[in-house]
Amino acid sequence: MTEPLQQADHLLKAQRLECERDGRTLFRDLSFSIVPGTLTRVEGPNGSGKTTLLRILAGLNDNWSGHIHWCGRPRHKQWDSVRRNTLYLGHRPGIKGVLTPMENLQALVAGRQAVSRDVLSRALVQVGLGPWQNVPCEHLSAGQKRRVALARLLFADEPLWLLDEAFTALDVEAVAAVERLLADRVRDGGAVVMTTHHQPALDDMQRILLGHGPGQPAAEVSDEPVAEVSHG
Amino acid sequence: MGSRQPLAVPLLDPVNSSPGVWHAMVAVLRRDLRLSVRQKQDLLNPLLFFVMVVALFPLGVSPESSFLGEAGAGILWVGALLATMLSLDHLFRFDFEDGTLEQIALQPQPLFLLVLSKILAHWLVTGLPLVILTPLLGLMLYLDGNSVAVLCLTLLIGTPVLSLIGSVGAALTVGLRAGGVLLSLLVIPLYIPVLIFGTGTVMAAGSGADVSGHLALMAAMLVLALVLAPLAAAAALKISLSAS
Amino acid sequence: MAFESFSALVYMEGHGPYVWTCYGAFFLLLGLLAWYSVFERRQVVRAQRDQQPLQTSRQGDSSDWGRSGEASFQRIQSSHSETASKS
Amino acid sequence: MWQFFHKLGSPKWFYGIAGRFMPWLLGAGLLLSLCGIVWGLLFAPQDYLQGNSYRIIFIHVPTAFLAQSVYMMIAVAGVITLVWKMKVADVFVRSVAPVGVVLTLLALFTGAVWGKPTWGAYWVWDARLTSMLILLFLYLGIIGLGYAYSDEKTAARSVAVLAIVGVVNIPIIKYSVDWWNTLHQPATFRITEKPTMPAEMWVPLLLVVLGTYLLFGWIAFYRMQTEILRRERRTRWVRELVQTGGQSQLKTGGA
Repeated sequence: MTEPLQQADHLLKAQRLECERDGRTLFRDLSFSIVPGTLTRVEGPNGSGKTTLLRILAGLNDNWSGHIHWCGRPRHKQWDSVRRNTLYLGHRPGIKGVLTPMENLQALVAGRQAVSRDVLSRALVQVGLGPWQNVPCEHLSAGQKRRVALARLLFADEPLWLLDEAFTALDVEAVAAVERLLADRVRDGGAVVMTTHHQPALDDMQRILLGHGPGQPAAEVSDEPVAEVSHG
Repeated sequence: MGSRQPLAVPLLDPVNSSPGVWHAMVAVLRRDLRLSVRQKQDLLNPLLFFVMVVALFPLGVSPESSFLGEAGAGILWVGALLATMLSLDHLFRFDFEDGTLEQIALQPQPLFLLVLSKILAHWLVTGLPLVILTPLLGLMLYLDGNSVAVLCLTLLIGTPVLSLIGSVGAALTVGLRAGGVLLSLLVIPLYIPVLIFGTGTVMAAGSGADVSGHLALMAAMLVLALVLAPLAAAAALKISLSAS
Repeated sequence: MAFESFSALVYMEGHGPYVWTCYGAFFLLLGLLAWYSVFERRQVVRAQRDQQPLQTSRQGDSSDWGRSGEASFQRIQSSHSETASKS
Repeated sequence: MWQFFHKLGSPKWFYGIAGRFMPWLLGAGLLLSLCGIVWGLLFAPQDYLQGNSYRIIFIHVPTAFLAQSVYMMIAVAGVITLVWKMKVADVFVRSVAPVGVVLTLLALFTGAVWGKPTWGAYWVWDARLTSMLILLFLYLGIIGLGYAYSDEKTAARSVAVLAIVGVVNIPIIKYSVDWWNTLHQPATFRITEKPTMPAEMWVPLLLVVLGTYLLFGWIAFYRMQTEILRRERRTRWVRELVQTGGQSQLKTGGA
């Protein structure tokens, strides 16, 4: 099973991934690698398995077959390193309504990173929540709650970010600001994999194309790859 | 590994660069306690339920002191068991639905320790108040002082076991929309030994026997549950997360 | 032979009803289980047979309406609104 | 060994091999249990304490035995599902859990009916009956959880965890129930112990126990084949089997 190692400059390498859900093949023979300093967008229609793919990469979903390598070695042998070095923000980002933005951030970050209250406070100011720092999140708008979650990106030190629908509910300026943040991060050598509904104004994106939609019953999925990686 | 360009964003060492396990566990505990304190209902509902169930027995069966003195320990134990069970469904559900649980599962610390933290928080806000309330209800059911003391002791050892075993059932059903009823079905058979030893110990104390052996047995059950239940619950949570 | 006659076997000194009820339940339930298992097998096989011609015919027919998964989000003219506009 | 294990994981291979064993299991099982039952009913001597009602033992003990060991088997299959992700192990759990329920119900029913002439009441909170009742709850939990999830893999893995947790608890449950009711009869029969019954009683009992185990093997294989046909309906071999194999092969599973 173990092949000789090539130059292990990738953070994460997926080989011949296949995922089946409720008797339907979402993707098959999907291979790609995520290299530091790249931004990758997972594309495909509703129901094509974008979220599932991100959850597989994060290590949340294990109903898949194929191989995933982390820094040149099989991923399942180094979960500690994978967990510490991957930041996953799902479309439900774990923000509690009865806690304030500050408390939410503290709880989310506590197990990963030693970050001072001062830094958290500055992050909240810089996502535009300065006046709301101590207001319970249930009183905030959907976009503001999303900003609480995204505030983590201002100080996150994980080399790999997996962002599922990170731009949902944000206004136009915020979207542009987050796009700038991601571009900066990539320039610094971070890697970002994301799904978005809007077409991000970012150049130099890798693309992972998934599926032809939910109409295809699994029995008829042909052997031709339904997913591919192209460099745009 | 050959010549490799140094990354501007370095790979982090999982041990040195993240806060310790203890720190992470305390953070989980603190968040859950804070949530319970802010949502007072979670704290009060099991207690109210406990009191009401216990009040049903004198009304429904008999208020005679002979009956209540005999059955009181069992009534209080069954009440505590049901109250704990009712609160179980919330143990992971809210966290599962708002995405907190995936963030916890992705932390670099072992999941079963973080789950243990959550269970501890659950016990602190449901089990412990039940134990504290027991002497009062014991008096209302005509239990004598010695029995009440032993009863409190058995509940003190037993309710954490209920929370621990229950966490496995809660983790298995967290992905189901209507998991509550199924949860009871899964958990009740596993609760029976705890119930038997709990009430049996009080009865033995009532007949004047030395109960230190019984209590040691219950403590052994607690240790066993403490070791195994978080592991099983963590495994079940991973399965539930994997399906969502 | 522990019994002298057939009636003694049936009666079993008063325990007959209990013993025979148990044996009856034993054979009845196990028989039902076996019958139900065979019934399930038949259903599965029949469902599979009925479905097969469908599956093979579908393969060539790619123009099958609504199977491609493409969305147009065109409004659908319902008969009610049609008659309403006519009158 | 590992190759065998690997093969066992393939539903198709298992389907065939099960079909080869089934006629033997059915034949030997029927032969043994019928012999045992006839011997026990007609020829075994009367019990000097319980009279003829003890003859219920020849079905009560085998069903109770089997019900418990089926639960253990389910837990073992659960371990295999979790560790090796073997499909056939899950097929086993799915197919066999209802059989376990039927066996538990039978053990409870025969135990209750036996209780009437022995203790004078249909239901006595006797240790063994109470344990069987709890076992029934455990089975129902497994079936309930299995059907609650629409996704087969999730269902299989959840049930596996539950079964393992249950099996860890079974000794504790047994011990606690025994302790709770110290007025129970000593266990009637254990293979490992020297039997205290006369041979005319325990030999037929042993026959029925063996026979029901074999019959269980048959019904388990048969139901597993059905489950495999259902799950693998999209694969080529099942399609071909259904089209060309013909009714007879499918019903008996070939031979």
